[in-house]
Amino acid sequence: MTALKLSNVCKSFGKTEVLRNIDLEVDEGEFVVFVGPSGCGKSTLLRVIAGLEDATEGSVEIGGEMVNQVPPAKRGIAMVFQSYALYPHLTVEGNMALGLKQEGQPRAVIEERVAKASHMLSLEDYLKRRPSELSGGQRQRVAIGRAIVREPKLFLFDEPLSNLDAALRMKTRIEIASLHKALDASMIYVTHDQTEAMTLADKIVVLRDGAVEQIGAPMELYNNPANRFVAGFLGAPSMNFLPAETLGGAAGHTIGIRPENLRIAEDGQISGTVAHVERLGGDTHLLVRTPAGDEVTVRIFGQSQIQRDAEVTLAYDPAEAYVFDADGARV
Amino acid sequence: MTALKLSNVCKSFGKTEVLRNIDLEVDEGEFVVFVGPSGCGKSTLLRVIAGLEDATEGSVEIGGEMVNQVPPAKRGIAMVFQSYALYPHLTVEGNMALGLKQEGQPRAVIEERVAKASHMLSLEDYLKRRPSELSGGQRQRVAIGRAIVREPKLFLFDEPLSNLDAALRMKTRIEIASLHKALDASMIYVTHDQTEAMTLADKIVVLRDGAVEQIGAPMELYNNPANRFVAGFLGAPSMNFLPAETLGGAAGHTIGIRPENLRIAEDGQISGTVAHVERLGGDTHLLVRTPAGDEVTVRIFGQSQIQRDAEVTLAYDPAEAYVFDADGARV
Amino acid sequence: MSDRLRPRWHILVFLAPAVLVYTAVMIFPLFNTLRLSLFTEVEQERVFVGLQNFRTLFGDAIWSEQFWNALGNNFWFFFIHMVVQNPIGVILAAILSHPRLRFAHLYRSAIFIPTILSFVIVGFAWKLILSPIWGIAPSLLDAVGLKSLFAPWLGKEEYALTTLALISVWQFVGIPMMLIYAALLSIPEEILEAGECDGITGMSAFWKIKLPLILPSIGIISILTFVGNFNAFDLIYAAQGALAGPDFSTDILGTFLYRTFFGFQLQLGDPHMGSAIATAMFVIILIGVCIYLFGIQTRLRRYQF
Amino acid sequence: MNKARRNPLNTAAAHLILLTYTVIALFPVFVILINSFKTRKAIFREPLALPSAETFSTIGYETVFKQGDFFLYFQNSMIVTVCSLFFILLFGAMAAFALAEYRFRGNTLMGLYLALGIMIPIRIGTVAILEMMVATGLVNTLLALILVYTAQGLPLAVFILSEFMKQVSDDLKNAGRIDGLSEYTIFFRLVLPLVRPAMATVAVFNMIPIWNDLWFPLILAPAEATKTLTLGSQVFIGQFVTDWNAVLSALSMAILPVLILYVIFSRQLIRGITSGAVK
Amino acid sequence: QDVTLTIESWRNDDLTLWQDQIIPAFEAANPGIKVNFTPSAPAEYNAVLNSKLDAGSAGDLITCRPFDASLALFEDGKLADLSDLEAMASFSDVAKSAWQTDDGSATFCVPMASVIHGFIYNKEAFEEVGVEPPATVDEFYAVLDKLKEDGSYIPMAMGTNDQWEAATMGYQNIGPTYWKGEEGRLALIAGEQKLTDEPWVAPYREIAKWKDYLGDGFEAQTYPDSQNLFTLGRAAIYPAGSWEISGFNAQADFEMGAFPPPVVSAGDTCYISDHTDIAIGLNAASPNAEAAKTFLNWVGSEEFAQIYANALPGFFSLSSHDVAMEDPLAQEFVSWRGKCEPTIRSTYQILSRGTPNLENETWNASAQVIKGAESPEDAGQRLQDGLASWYEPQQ
Ligand SMILES: Nc1ncnc2c1ncn2[C@@H]1O[C@H](COP(=O)(O)OP(=O)(O)OP(=O)(O)O)[C@@H](O)[C@H]1O
Ligand SMILES: Nc1ncnc2c1ncn2[C@@H]1O[C@H](COP(=O)(O)OP(=O)(O)OP(=O)(O)O)[C@@H](O)[C@H]1O
Ligand SMILES: [Mg+2]
Ligand SMILES: [Mg+2]
Repeated sequence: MTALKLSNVCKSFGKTEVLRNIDLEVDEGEFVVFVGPSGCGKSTLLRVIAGLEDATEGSVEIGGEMVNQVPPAKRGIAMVFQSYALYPHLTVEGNMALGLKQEGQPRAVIEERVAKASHMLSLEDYLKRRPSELSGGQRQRVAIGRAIVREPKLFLFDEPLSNLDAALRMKTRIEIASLHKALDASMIYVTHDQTEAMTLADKIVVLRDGAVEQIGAPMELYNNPANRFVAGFLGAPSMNFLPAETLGGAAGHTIGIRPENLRIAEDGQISGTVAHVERLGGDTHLLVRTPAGDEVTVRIFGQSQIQRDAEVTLAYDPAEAYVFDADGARV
Repeated sequence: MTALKLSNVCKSFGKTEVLRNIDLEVDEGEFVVFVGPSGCGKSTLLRVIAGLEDATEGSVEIGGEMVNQVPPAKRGIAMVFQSYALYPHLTVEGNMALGLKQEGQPRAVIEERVAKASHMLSLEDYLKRRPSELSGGQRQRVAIGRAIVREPKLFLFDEPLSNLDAALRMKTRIEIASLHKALDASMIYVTHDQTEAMTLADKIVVLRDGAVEQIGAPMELYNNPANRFVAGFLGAPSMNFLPAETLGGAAGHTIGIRPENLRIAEDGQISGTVAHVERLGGDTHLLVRTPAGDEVTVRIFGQSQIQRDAEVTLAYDPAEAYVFDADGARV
Repeated sequence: MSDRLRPRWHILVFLAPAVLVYTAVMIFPLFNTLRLSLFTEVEQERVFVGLQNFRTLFGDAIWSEQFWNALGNNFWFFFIHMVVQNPIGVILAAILSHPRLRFAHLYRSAIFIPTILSFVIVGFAWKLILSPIWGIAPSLLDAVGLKSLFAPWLGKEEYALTTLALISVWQFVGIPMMLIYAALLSIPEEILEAGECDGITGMSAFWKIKLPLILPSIGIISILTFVGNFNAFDLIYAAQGALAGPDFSTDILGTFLYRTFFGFQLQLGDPHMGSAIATAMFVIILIGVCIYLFGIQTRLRRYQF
Repeated sequence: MNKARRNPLNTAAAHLILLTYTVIALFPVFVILINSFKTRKAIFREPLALPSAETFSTIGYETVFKQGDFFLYFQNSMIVTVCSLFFILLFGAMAAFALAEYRFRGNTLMGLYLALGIMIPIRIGTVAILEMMVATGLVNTLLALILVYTAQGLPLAVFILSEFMKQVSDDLKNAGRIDGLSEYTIFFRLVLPLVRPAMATVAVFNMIPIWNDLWFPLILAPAEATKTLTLGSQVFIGQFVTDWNAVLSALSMAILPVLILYVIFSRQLIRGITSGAVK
Repeated sequence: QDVTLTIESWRNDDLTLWQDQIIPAFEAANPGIKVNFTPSAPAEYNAVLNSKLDAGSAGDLITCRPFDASLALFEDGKLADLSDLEAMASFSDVAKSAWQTDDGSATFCVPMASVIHGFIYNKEAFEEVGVEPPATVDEFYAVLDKLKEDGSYIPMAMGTNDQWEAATMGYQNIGPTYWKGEEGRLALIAGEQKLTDEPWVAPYREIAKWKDYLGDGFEAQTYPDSQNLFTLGRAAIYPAGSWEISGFNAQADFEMGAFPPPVVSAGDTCYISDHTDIAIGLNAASPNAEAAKTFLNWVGSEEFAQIYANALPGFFSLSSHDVAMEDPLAQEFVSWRGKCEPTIRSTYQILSRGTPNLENETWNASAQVIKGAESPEDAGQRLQDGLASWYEPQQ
């Protein structure tokens, strides 16, 4: 069954068009990740789904029922706000428990769920604090906790892990994934983190300027981007785009090669000078400048000893390269 | 010359000790990154440096001058707040220009700098909007813009890029790096993003529970972590820790192996079952469960075809492994 | 913000204009007057008598009876305001502050209009309406079949004070309403939205989210009501005259003070006894304000948005 | 706007409550207004009836305009009210900011000191005030009234504004400090705009007693040139006979300007000025 | 150079009279002196005046309330001694008594007018119901009964809401008949009679009976209500002061008559309250004392008396000039001076100097007695106790 169905959803703030004709179906139990550049309308879309904003046009269905007129409280959702929106007068515990109390859950259930969530989010030590006494990451975790204790059928997460450190982020990500499994709830998740998007999603929705660019399973999008935008947006560092001519392709076309698909090799198709080396520890990124002036990023596994200003030749497997036409569409 | 010197800085909120005996020197023009788990005191430390909180103990020197008694406005710093703290009643432009106006800069200079910053942050289209009409990422960029237009000698950035998408984040990161070079200013930067930390920092400060764990250049910390905490904190996915005994080491010790240093090989030291596969596109992470019940993460470059439940043997180069004693100290 | 030891001239600059004007034009004259409570006039000479005036006020049956009567009435007056005016004000503000309510500003202005009327008009209008002679209230009650409930309220000792208090409530409801309204406006929309997603809407949103956040403002209106009521004077004076009839049943400290201080009809003003009453009132109000400032305000949590 | 969040039942209930109260609030005002257009007899014969052809009369208004220069009175009232409000808001907000923002020794005591003024009716200080005004030659000037009203309005302004200023996010002010703003700029450019609803509230609270005050105009500035509107209307309240037509007309007219001021100020009651400030 | 004199007054009512008649007449006769009449609302007058006098910003000429209020001002040096003013010659000692020191040695205000109490009635109503103005108390009640029986008029328009109506139009109106005018009043001051004595309690007993003849809800009826009830023709009798005449003339469209307070039995001497009410004095601090005296002298002139009494029928001149009045109702009132003994209100001289204030107490007691909330005897006792608490001759 469809947990959520958006048909032709549009939203404008005055003259600013923020969402354009969004169509989307989310199956029950599905985990959908929204990605897209900053300001493309992800949060707005979540707010429309939650019922906090009216769609200017189009319909929103939750659980098969048209909910355009249904208030947020009755939509059976929980949401993590990008700006947290914690209740400033309540402690961490109170923030998490308020929704449950409102539902009239028995105390034991409330306590148990709050305890579980705060354990999961490593918030046990802070239960009695108020939001103003918490660090940024702790606040964010409270916001997550407040949403998950409610165990609704549809979760809306707006960049819930952006202020957490890597370890905690991984831990929480895994917790969310298992929660997803345990509750069999549908989740809609906005993130800028590639790892989160790739690992959590059943389906990724790529948005751009308020419109859907492509929808698909993570690896499908990664390997079969519909257009240059999607190709460039997924993957970090992002795909290199070179004029096809320089590599013997058609004029006007662009060839896209992912940084990890470039190797330093004697007989490479591309040659250039190393303009910059970024050593990340586990990876090394080289920025290679071709004589034509293009810049190409190369990702090398592990710690490369290569130095700046070295002359290199780069090879790639044409099978792993993508070709886009002048409009950016995949050829 | 030292741009900033912290000596024995301590800070408590009531009974909660948040910073403990922090000593730190930042040279002029240096780029220092603070990393540490959520709630470890990074923001508080920045606020102490900025003069927004008084250190309970210890002294803060900026440019060789003791500033404990100097108000923030006179410290010659600019700061990006983790919570943005935008002026809600001013437009984007007004937010950026206010500090400059206060300095009495001529209009032309103000306009030029605001234009430059908003171009750099892709905010040109939003100059006339107020914060409430911006997306989360846009607000964050305004906060950055407000800090950089002022071009002070010392910048404090508190997770400035956390809400930006990967492409924008990279772009902005590079802009910040070049700003750093152009202004020859010192920068202190808090981040949870490994890439940012590794690429931007001249020096990384690892904090934990309000105390400094280790200070050093990025690759130095990556390759020579002083203790298990630092080793585990840097690198994503983080280092695997296995009881040394299982690998033939001393009892009580732990062996740390980075996920990228593990290879699937016939004659590996570790064997186990693939419990989970995470496909990120450019990398593949395997979670391998050993018979002893330990979990080991393996990072494989590119897209591996290995499936869940496969039996694998993992090899590593003991030279790339780290040994820690029972207290977590490096042996 | 942190305590810093260096001189902070700006604090002085911020405080100076207010403190100067206020001290010169308000505090100085007031205390100059209160000082009179320690004096009395004998043969056109001002003589220092220490606490004699207070002894008269509290010890002399005629004075003390009036004083306690006025004080008691004042508490009742205050009580009515607290239980009627402030809850109504808060309810109206809560309804009005609903972000999507249409015509809200029209309602708001309409409800505020009584507050901007002068006492002369208020006194006149209500006396006219409640008058047993001209018949607005009786005929209105008649229209709903409750004619028997009518009584000449302003003229009956048992009802007069309550009636006046209710008129005063009618007039001043705009004040708590506006203050609470302003406080409600400053609650960030997102917090309420988060509440809505949590299923907290309507009444529970009010009780569980808004009310705790506007508690300091409720504190303020309570103390303002207290201070305002214990200083009240005009309405009663306009409606019942300085003798606060019937039989002093509507006499409150303000009218008692006015009558004594400025005199009334053949009664000559007695600034000395008047000041003694004013001092007593001042002390009562000061105690109330101190209880609020030190006992309640410091305990109220404030939240920053 | 947002349909999903509008509950028709609640909305109807809200309108019902508000309408009911509006009727209660406006009924007496309505009575006054209709009666100001009736002959004296009609006022008392049938106070509730609308003015009809035979009872309609503008005699009250005519009397008012005949007696004294009402436009001058109006102008005086306006000058006094607006100037006093300006100083109350400016000085009051400054002091409130000092009390709300800085911790210094004697902060609470200063707060209490500034509140003393609301605890004693300022009228009893009349003689001293009048003596002072006589000494400074300010009697029969509008400045005298402005000074008194400013002093009189300050305690309330400080009391209310400091409470609201405590709600302004510290981070915001700190961002200003880091931006190099002086404390004055922080006050004027950041804090003041953010407490606009409170400023409007204080303005309205103070405006009413100032506008309606009879006492100080009577004592400090009773001269024809400085008469205020309320004082001017008082002419019609006699010892034995009150010209209710004229009183009702004068006071009905006096409502209008305050109502306009109210509407102007209440436009500052804006929602969400602080939204988008902090995360 | 022109001198401008400012007059402080509580008589808002007279503003147009002063502006249109009195001042032009004076200015025409005295070029170089300008006069400015600046009344304030009556309720605030005393307080405002005192404040201004204390601070030195009061006008040159001060309208004087009778007795203690003005006496206090004089004793404080606020009012100038006018004993030597030429105009004083035009006033009898009785007229001046309200503005003299207790020993009569100094006079400080020039008397302007007095007011007389009595009852005004609606002639048409009386004809309709078929009653005549009563002369005795019994007749008075007979008339009231008749009116009540008839039912088309409220027999008597009076309310207790404002209290002073009950005292002034009730107690002080009929009282002199019982305490025999000046005789009783002076005896009370001398301490020879007590408020518990029959002459002082009897009037209470009478007004207690009035309750039955007042309109519904008289407890909340205000003074303007009473005026309107009467002038709108809804009430037949109005216990009045002569000051009502001009207002009633303007407002009532029926013919009115007046009768003095009824006597107990036919042939008894009748007593009326002919109360010295208003005078004008000189601010001792006035810089224009000479011009002001010129004005005060003019106030004592026949011209002034003529203008004032005719413009304000019901305010009767206190000067010894023979003033012809045109208003029939006013003539009726003033004609009682010829057949009845005049006195002034009992509480005004000396007796309201202390606390509790006898006048205020009388207001309260009268209202309470009419409402039936206090018995006449209790009221008398209470007033007596109050008076005795500070007034030595009564202790
Ligand atoms: N006002 C306060 N009262 C008590 N404890 C506080 C207060 N403010 C912060 N803390 C605590 O101090 C610790 C450090 O906070 P800080 O904001 O510096 O963390 P951080 O390192 O910036 O974390 P994050 O990465 O989550 O932003 C946290 O554990 C927090 O709970
Ligand atoms: N009230 C508003 N008025 C006008 N424009 C608005 C308003 N709110 C948001 N916008 C604009 O709508 C667009 C979409 O905003 P939204 O918050 O949905 O972006 P987002 O995808 O969540 O971005 P981010 O990743 O930065 O959070 C932005 O360009 C923003 O500027
Ligand atoms: Mg967003
Ligand atoms: Mg932080």
